[in-house]
Amino acid sequence: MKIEEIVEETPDIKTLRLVFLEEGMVNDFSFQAGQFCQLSVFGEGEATFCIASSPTRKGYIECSLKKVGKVTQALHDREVGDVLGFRGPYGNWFPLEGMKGKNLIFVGGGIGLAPLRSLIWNCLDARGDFSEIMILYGARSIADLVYKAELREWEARSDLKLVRTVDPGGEDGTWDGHIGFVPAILEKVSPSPENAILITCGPPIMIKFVLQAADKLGFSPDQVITTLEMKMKCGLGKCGRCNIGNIYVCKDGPVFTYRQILSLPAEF
Amino acid sequence: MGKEMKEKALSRAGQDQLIQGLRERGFRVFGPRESGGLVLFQETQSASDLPSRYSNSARSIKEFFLPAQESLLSYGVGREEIQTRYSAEEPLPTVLFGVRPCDAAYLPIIDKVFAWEERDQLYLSRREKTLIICLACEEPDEACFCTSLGYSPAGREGCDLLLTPIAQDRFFAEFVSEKGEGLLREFPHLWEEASPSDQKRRKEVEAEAKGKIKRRVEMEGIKGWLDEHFEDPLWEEISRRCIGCGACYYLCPTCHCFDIVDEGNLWRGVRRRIWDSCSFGHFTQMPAHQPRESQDRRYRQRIMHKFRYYVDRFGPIACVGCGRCIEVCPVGIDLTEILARIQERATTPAKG
Amino acid sequence: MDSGLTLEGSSEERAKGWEPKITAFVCNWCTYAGADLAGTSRLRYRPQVRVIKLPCTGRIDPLFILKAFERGSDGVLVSGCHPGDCHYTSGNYHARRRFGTFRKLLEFLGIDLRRVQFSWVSAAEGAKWAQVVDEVTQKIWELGPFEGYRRISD
Amino acid sequence: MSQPLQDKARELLEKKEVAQVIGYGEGTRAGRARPIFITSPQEASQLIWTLACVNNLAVYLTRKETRVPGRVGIVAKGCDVRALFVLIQEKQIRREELFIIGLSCPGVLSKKAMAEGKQELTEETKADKCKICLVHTPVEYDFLVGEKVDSPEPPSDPYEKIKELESRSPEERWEYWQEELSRCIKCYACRQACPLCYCNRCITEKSIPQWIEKSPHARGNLAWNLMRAFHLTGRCIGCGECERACPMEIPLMLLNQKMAKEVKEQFGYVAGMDFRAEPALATFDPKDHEDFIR
Repeated sequence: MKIEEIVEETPDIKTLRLVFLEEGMVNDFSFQAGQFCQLSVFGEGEATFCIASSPTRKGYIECSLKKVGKVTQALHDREVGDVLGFRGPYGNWFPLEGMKGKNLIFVGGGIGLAPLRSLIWNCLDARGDFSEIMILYGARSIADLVYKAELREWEARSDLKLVRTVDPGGEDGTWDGHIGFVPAILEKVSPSPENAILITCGPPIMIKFVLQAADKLGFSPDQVITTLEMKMKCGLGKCGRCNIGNIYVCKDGPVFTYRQILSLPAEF
Repeated sequence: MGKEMKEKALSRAGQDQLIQGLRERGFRVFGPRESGGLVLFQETQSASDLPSRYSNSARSIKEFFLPAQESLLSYGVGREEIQTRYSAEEPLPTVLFGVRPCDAAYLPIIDKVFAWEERDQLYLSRREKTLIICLACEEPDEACFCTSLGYSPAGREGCDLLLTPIAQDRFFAEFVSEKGEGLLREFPHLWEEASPSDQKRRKEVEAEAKGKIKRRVEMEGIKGWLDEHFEDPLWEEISRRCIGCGACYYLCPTCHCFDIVDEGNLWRGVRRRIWDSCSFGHFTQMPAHQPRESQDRRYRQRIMHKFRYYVDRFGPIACVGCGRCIEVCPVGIDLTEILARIQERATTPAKG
Repeated sequence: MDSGLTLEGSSEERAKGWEPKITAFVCNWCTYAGADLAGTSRLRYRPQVRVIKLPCTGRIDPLFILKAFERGSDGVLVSGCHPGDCHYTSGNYHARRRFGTFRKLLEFLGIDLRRVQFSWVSAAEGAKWAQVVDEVTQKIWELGPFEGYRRISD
Repeated sequence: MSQPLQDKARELLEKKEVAQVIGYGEGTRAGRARPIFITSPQEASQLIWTLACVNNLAVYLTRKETRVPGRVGIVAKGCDVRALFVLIQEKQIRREELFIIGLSCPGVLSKKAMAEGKQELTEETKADKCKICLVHTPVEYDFLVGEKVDSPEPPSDPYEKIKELESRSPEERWEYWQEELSRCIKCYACRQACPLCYCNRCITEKSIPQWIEKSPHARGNLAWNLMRAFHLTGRCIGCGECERACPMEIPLMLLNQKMAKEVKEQFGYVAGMDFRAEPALATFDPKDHEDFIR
């Protein structure tokens, strides 16, 4: 796939918009919110990324990547027009049908907003299908917030409620959002579990505490959906790297309900 | 078993003619050969290349289906485009001659993971093009425990043809699969009728070999205990001496985890698949997250994957009892001891 | 100083369609300056050496030499300041110990040591640089391509 | 010889002089020994000292899984103590953190001898490293099991095989090593068994850039084995654990001993004999030879 556009989200996160080189693929390629893909820079290797754009927006996909290792470093060094290796889409997806008519609460942390963004736009593009929508999003600091333009757009919309927060110490004089860790703010905002589904993604430690907070707020384990991250190589349920118990995150995940997670060995 | 398995006898000279005949028909024939103090599968010209006495090859036959390293694709990056070429070469017709039944038994187990949903064509096409001719095991090693897993030194799982030495100059031949039966038709002059005494002798040979296997682990209860004991002090206890090398993995037939690496520069190179092991820390190391940060967790994964997760997912236990892990462990970790300890816990009524 | 060879090798060598690839790892302060001097003095020497500049010979990890061979070098030259002249006081002394042993390991594994050469070339020794390069290049011309390594580098 | 060892370990644990004793216990296979970790006096009777006590237990001192707070009693043969010395030199452990239970050692059984079930120590069954051992009695210990013995003169030439290889042409040596290294499967048993390969992140695991290719092909195997040997140059104390651990029987000690020989010849240094000495490759002498430099 070819890089069509690069957005610098934060000092170490970029969003790449990718388009297919093959004519046919432009129309034929389809995916669901929550699925992931393998991007590669030849010579440096391959790495796993969730698709951060909505399936409703055709003709391109977007992936947001944080510079953390060899492959992400190489991807950050690419320029508009460069060609990347692509495999996908892989994995399961958010149960969109089951969310219809429900109140949706999105809880994201850091770059964990990426898979949620795919779903959020998917829902917003069919806004009538869902009841109230709330997005709680936080990052370490103001600079680390991703999709800043979209956050402003969401903020301005009257059909959803955006709650922003930064970790203590990550604020500055101009910050008008919350200050505090995402799970704490979730408890503070205290959304009602009634007819609601909570979808969360973020660093493992945040997910852990969000799940606890959701539990405290009265969400049943079936009402909470998250995505898990494990190191992956093949994405095809072969290489044995992403196993958590008998599940393959690449095939059976990355999307899980909290109830499913409760039945897994605590090794993620 | 719908139909009767075909049984014949083969002379030692016939064994050699079989190898010759297969070679003439374009098969590459590999058999165990001794070199540098190790028995390894190598290209074989004749039956005389086979070592006279050995329990098993140092490396399992998995490298013929999942090589230690193989190219997945090669790439060339030009000014305008990137060219990739997948390594989809048809594998050459291959015969593995003299495979021990425990090694052959690994195949039907591991076929399952390579064939579910996305089919791994590299593995499966090699599988299809390879004929497995087993040689029943007369000299089980002190570390062997195939019988505990329900296999036998003269077992048929995964074989196409099973040869059991029944006399100095005579083998009992069982045509286990369709592919194996093909040999019966292809080389009609080689096979002699098997007599009832041949059959009797075959059974005796198997019983004798079984009798030489001193290790015995009862598998009952182990899965149930593992289901309940993801967290348990036992894991730390049994893995403390583990130094985290990959010897047990790399020699284990059923261990099949791999890594994918790019080698080359930004203009041209190769993407390869290589063996990898859950005993290494980097196996699950993500930039900011490590779900298995100590050796006990990694060791637990090894046991759990073989005896619990694989069973849940695919049915069979991912262990054939070949004993290589026991044989090669530089610090004396013994899988059968560990299984016995788990079994003991599983069958002892819980305290408190 | 004239090595007696043309810059492009003998006609026989050219006919083979091969010319050596030699990687030189040099220190910034002495040898690189020496090579620069050779250039500004308009000395003619053979062009098959590719120079990689590092702060100090002490910074030259033996892995660099290995990588050079992996990537198709037929010979490697390591060059830095004379003893006592190191910009960082003792980098070259450490390098001397390291390479004194490392080259023996290479030799033991079957790498012809004529392919791995070492020199001290100071900033004032432009002429020595040209001579070293000519001599090393000639040696590699004589030895031919590093077949052993090429066989294992697909 | 196990009795004095057990008594001492029991005493140390009873008096709480050490938090843990790392020693040898019975293996599950006949005649074998394996590492055990003892933390209570009652367990001291599990300790043994036999010809099968081959492991170099110093490897456990730098592993986070086996490192405990407080002083550690470590059972160590002469060669093992040399490894402790290098760890002290390299500031991985402190001398005062150790209680060295030294073993006066006649040599241990070779891997082959143990595989064949041999029990007696003869020139035939002895591990190769023991035939050239300089330290049958450890250089230093806090308690010695057994009588102090002088190390016999190493017989004939300790570097016989090395000399034989050195006499071959480069091409022949290249072929020899290509053949030997072709069996390498990169299981890293050599690295993991080595008490001196304690890096948190080995050079092979560093991927930016990938200096040593991970694949076990000829190029990757040469790079790995060559760099492993070089990273141990001037440090390897010759315990032979790498070679013993290698499931593919690659003669790794040839590489290590070749380098030990070079370090001794070039700098007069023998690793692990004095923990106060400067490691050979961490220092220099302005008068070091430089006949190889133009």
